Amino acid sequence: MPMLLNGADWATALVFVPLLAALACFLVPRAADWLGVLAALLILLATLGLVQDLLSDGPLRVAVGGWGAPLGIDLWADGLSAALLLMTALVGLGVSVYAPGYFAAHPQQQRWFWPLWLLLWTALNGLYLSADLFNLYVMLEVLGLSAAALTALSGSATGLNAAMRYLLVSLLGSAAYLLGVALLYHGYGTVDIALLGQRIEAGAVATTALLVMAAGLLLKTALLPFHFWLPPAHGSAPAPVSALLSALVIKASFYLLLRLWLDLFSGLGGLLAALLPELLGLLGAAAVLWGSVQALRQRRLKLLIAYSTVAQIGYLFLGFPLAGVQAEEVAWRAVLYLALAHGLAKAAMFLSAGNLLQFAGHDRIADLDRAVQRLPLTLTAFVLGGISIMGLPPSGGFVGKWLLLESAFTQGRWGFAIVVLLGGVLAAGYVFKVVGYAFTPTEIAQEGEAVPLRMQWSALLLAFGAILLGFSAPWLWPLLGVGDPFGLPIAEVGAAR
Amino acid sequence: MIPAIDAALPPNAWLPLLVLASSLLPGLVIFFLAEQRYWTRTLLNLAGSLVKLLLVGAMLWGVFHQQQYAASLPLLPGLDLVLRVRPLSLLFLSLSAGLWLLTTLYAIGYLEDSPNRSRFFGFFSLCVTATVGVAMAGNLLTFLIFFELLTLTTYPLVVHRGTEEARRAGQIYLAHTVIAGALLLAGTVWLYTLAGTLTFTTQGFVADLVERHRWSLIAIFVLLIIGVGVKAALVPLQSWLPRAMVAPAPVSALLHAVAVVKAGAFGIVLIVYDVFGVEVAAELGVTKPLALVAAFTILYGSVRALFQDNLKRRLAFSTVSQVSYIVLGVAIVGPLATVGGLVHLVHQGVMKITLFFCAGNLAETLGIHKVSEMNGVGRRMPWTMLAFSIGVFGMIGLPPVAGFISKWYLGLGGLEAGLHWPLFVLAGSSLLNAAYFLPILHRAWFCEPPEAWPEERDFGGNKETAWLLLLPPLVTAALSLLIGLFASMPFTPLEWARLIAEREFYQP
Amino acid sequence: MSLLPLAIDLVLALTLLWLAWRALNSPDLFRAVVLFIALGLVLGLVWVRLDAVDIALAEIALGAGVTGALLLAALAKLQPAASQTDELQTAELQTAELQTDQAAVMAPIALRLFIALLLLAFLAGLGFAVWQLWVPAPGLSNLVEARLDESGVAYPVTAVLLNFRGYDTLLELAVLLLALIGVWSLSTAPHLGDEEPEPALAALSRLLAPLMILVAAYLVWVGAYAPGGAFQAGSVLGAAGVLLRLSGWRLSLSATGWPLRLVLVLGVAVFAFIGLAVIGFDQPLLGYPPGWAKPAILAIELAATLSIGAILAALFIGGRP
Amino acid sequence: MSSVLVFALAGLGLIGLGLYGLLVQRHLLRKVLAFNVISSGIFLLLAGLARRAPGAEPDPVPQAMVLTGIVVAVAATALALAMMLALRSATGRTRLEDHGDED
Repeated sequence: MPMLLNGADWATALVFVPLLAALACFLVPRAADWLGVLAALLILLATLGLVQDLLSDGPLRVAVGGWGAPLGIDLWADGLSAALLLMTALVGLGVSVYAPGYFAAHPQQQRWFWPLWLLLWTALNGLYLSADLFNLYVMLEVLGLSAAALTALSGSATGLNAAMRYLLVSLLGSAAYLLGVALLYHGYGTVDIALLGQRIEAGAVATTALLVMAAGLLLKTALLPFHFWLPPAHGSAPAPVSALLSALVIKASFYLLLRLWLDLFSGLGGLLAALLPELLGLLGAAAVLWGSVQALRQRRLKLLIAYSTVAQIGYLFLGFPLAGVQAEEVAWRAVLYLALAHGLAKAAMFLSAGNLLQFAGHDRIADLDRAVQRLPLTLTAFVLGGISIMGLPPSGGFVGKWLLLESAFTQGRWGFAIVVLLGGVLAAGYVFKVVGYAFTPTEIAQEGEAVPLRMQWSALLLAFGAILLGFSAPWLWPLLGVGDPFGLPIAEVGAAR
Repeated sequence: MIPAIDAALPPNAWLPLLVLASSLLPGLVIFFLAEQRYWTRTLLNLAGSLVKLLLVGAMLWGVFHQQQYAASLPLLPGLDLVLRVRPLSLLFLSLSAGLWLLTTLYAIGYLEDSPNRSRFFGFFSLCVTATVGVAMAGNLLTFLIFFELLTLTTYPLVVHRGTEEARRAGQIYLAHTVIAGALLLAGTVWLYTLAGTLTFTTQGFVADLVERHRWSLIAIFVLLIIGVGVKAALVPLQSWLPRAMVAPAPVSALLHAVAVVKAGAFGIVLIVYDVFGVEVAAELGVTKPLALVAAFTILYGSVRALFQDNLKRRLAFSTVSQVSYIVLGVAIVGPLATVGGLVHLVHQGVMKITLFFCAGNLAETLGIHKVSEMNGVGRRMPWTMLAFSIGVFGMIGLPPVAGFISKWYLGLGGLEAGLHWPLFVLAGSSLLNAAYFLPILHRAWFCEPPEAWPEERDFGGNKETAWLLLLPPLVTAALSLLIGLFASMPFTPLEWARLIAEREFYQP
Repeated sequence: MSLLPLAIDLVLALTLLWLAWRALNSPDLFRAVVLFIALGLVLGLVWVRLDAVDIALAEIALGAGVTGALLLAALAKLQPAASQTDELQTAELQTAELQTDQAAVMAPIALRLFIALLLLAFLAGLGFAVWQLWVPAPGLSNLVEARLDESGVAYPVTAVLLNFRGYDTLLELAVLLLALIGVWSLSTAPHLGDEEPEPALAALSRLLAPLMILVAAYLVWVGAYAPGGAFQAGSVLGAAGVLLRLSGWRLSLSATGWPLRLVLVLGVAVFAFIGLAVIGFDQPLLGYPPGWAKPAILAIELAATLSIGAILAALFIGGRP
Repeated sequence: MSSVLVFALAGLGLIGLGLYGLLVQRHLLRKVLAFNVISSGIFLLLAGLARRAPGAEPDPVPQAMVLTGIVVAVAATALALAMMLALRSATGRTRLEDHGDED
């Protein structure tokens, strides 16, 4: 296969397989379950193909339609995109295997879940592969609309309320982003990231563009204090949707912010370029602490996991001050590890919560009623995911925190180091709060509904993924370096191929 | 006497990995066994522990003859997960492997017919896996990883009973160990950013940093010691230990004698000798405060034990006290004290597990949980109480039981280092030990038994209790006698501790 | 530079702002929507003044027309009198809501002031940035001009939409479809208009619908040379569908299943199919082989027009069949 | 050129008014209107500024972008309105509930 297909083909497949599968699922709902899983497998295959290609041939630039930037739209794949694509493929496959089990009880939801989720996947893959600011805007909109529609799928009052709020937030975020695109286009005559990276200069235009785009993307990423929409949305959506939202959707807007920062704005210098990372770091630190404390206070499992996401988002932003304008690579790699680990682990945790919900008919933490022996696989998945979230070894979360701490200690940023450690301790608090109650019986023993094995195993395998990520350095480390995403701007490396 | 190292031979990677696998794999399989598959589970348990014991034995022989055992797995660029078997590792390894076998036997008898045995034995095996991982850690990162795994795998054992009390105890246990883990992590990363390596080295790897980073090193030392000190139950970090007594008896035995507290004490040994190097640590001025903390802990634990009526709690406070003997030996700079501390790692394990086995037997057979219920129990359960008595004599430090050897070396070590106060601490502690243990023996052997025991179980015939419950304490009691009597034979803990001190810590 | 055009522009701009303000603050929702539609129409004029006839067409057809129709339809469903399915409880809740105290409608005054101040500061900053843009950067006009011949169409905007940046347009079609899937996931179509339509309306639609289909076809065809194209054409087609529906025309039950869905996905499917098929001819993704650009684009536009029309009409009806 | 300036300022004005409406108004229909006003303002900037270079044809690229943007806005509006109606029929409300956290 690698002989027949090149990197460009794999990249094409990553966008078009989910797109066409979405159409097919919409057309033939009866076949959606297996079409969806088939598409997920194909996407994973394409991702592996792309990763293989990147590792052997370096970063990839594809001119769609053959025009090339600035006239046409270019695709771009480097280590940063590949890592996120891979995480998306794994989580996507896990959720796709899980979903038929979950939605068996809700055929009406199942029917819309598939096309919406596959369109969401199209947007995620498209976003990670795009090198064009306006194309990224369109991807953001596909992402936002499909995510909001998925959130509303449960049809409950809380779900609809949360989805409506999410939709408005998402639209506002994309609008702000588009405003920044407008400014940049008129300032520098292109929307290609690499070309912009060469042309952009410090000044009011760049500053304003940075501010509005960052604001829009922060809103979508739910960094404190923009997190208000997240817990209700992630807490009330159907479990597989919560998993997608928490694991994947917020990563996409974070990725875009990171990409813009690395390739366009971090090199601009000036007061803003110095202050913004510090501000983001402070907000991130506040998010870690606030989100964790809120998670500890929750009585409902899904809300607890949702607040944990608020906290985990905070970690991602600690990379900005720690990397600084000198692009301290270790900090960015730490952030990437944390993002990947969070994706896998959080998906596992939400899917586990879905199992517990299906089993008991509720998700009150204090009434988990011996879930440990009644749903051992699910609880194992929850705990293994939790281990990575806490940053305990061996796990992807541990590697991420280790690198983040390393960066903080090297630079003497004690405050951030303390936040990282404290966040881990608080995370252990809320994860084991759940686990503790899973050992105790309730006064009146409850009968549970059966939970299909595919739901239990998909959660468990995702959690294993989060753990195994801790051992992935031998191949993930070189992959992250492909195209030097954390160093030079795209264009200078891109010229090589 | 000792053959030279054959540098041409690559280190053997299989044995360390097999040692891990011999408990990991059975553990994982056991999780999936149905509750009623008693014989399959037992077979797996016993096969695993026997194989582990054999492997450890083979490595003991090999290391004595200067064989190298090491395996590694890259985790991060420049940082590997390293297993390396050295004489020091073997001290802890053989203790774990030996006592695991006995505790498994005991647990099989103890948990007969109780629910969730597959889960119990699964975590039990994982816990041992983590312990041997700690023992074989070749660098601080590996140590940290297995140390945290130990926290995770012991938690389900602590809350095993699923009562509200057990859940609370579990939360407290976690609160202590997780915070400690965070500090350990902080210290480790910080050290790594300064030193650029974490590989355990004879006489430490920080000597070059002392001049430039004196205060950082002191801070790191404090972080690391607190990080492992919680598990070693150093005062004031000890409060989780007595509460964790809600766990089933085999767990208490394991927590107190082998896995958790010993991992903590072992960690202190590693930090002082292989991270800092005892001379560097002394030069930094951190060993003296550590010795004082240890001394205080010794006395504090003993005093608290005096006032406990609950037998297991009394034993728990006794553990708090006894583990710090090890720390004291480590913190007094000098070969003899080191030998005393190291040898106590093993001695205390063997003796304390005897006591816990016996306490479990009393609870399981007669429903006795309190000291005040033990009147005349020696007549009803003579063999159990015989074993208990030997353990007690060892704890007090009466010759020829093993405890005497430890105290002898610790005292001598203190004198060798020109210190007199350790002697007083040891003497005071022995008096206190006698004060809280001898009344128990008096009650058991010389008081009249009550008309009925709190909750007596019949094991058929005239048996005092199930043989699976009786055998392990008898074996460990015999062991504590033997390793005391024949302390200077080769391959005894004492001789091995001397070998470690000679080969690793005090090279000319 | 004469003053008259400038005066006209000023008046247009002020009208825009005034309409926006009124649309957002009018106490009556119906008036708000009507004012919003008016805003769309004035915007259309503004686009004409800016020589952007395509956008003007799209703004009037989509921004004012379709959006306005959607808003009015939603408003109709919100009105308590019109809603037949609503249960008593919700009706009560509504009346409670209609007795609006100020706080229920808007944020408290202090907060509003704060927001207003913040926004002014933001606008000042944004204005400054726009001012800095005054020196024109080289846009892409020349590049588009230079390669227009290769694109298969003679009109630059269409060339950009369907060739140079065709990837965007493909996804844009997907967005429309996505919105429809989302709408369908939320509710079933209401049984509105089961009563007899007004005879005048029915007669008018019979007359207008074929005409509109013709207009749509013309718009697609003309897009290759002049303002027009699939989206404008699609909205005209959609309007025809709406009109037919209002006049009582229904899809037969057998057609609301997969045949309807097939029409809905046709635009994306054909676009994606052609975009991928060219790879087999050694072309890059979405790169039409030389000489084939024109027919390819025409095929895509026809399929897209059909789908857009169907999707817009379905969005207007709201809810799955 | 100055008419471009006028419309650019009008675009800014629309953005500001729309943002104000989005943040201040509670009725969801008004929020949807406000979102559309914001979008219009941004489109005015995006395509309007393309006209600031004197003479010749306007730059077709931003025009195409605005066309795309308008379609996306229509799609978003349709979804938002449908969601609003669904919320109404589930809760009887046309506003967002602030304390959606519990239950």
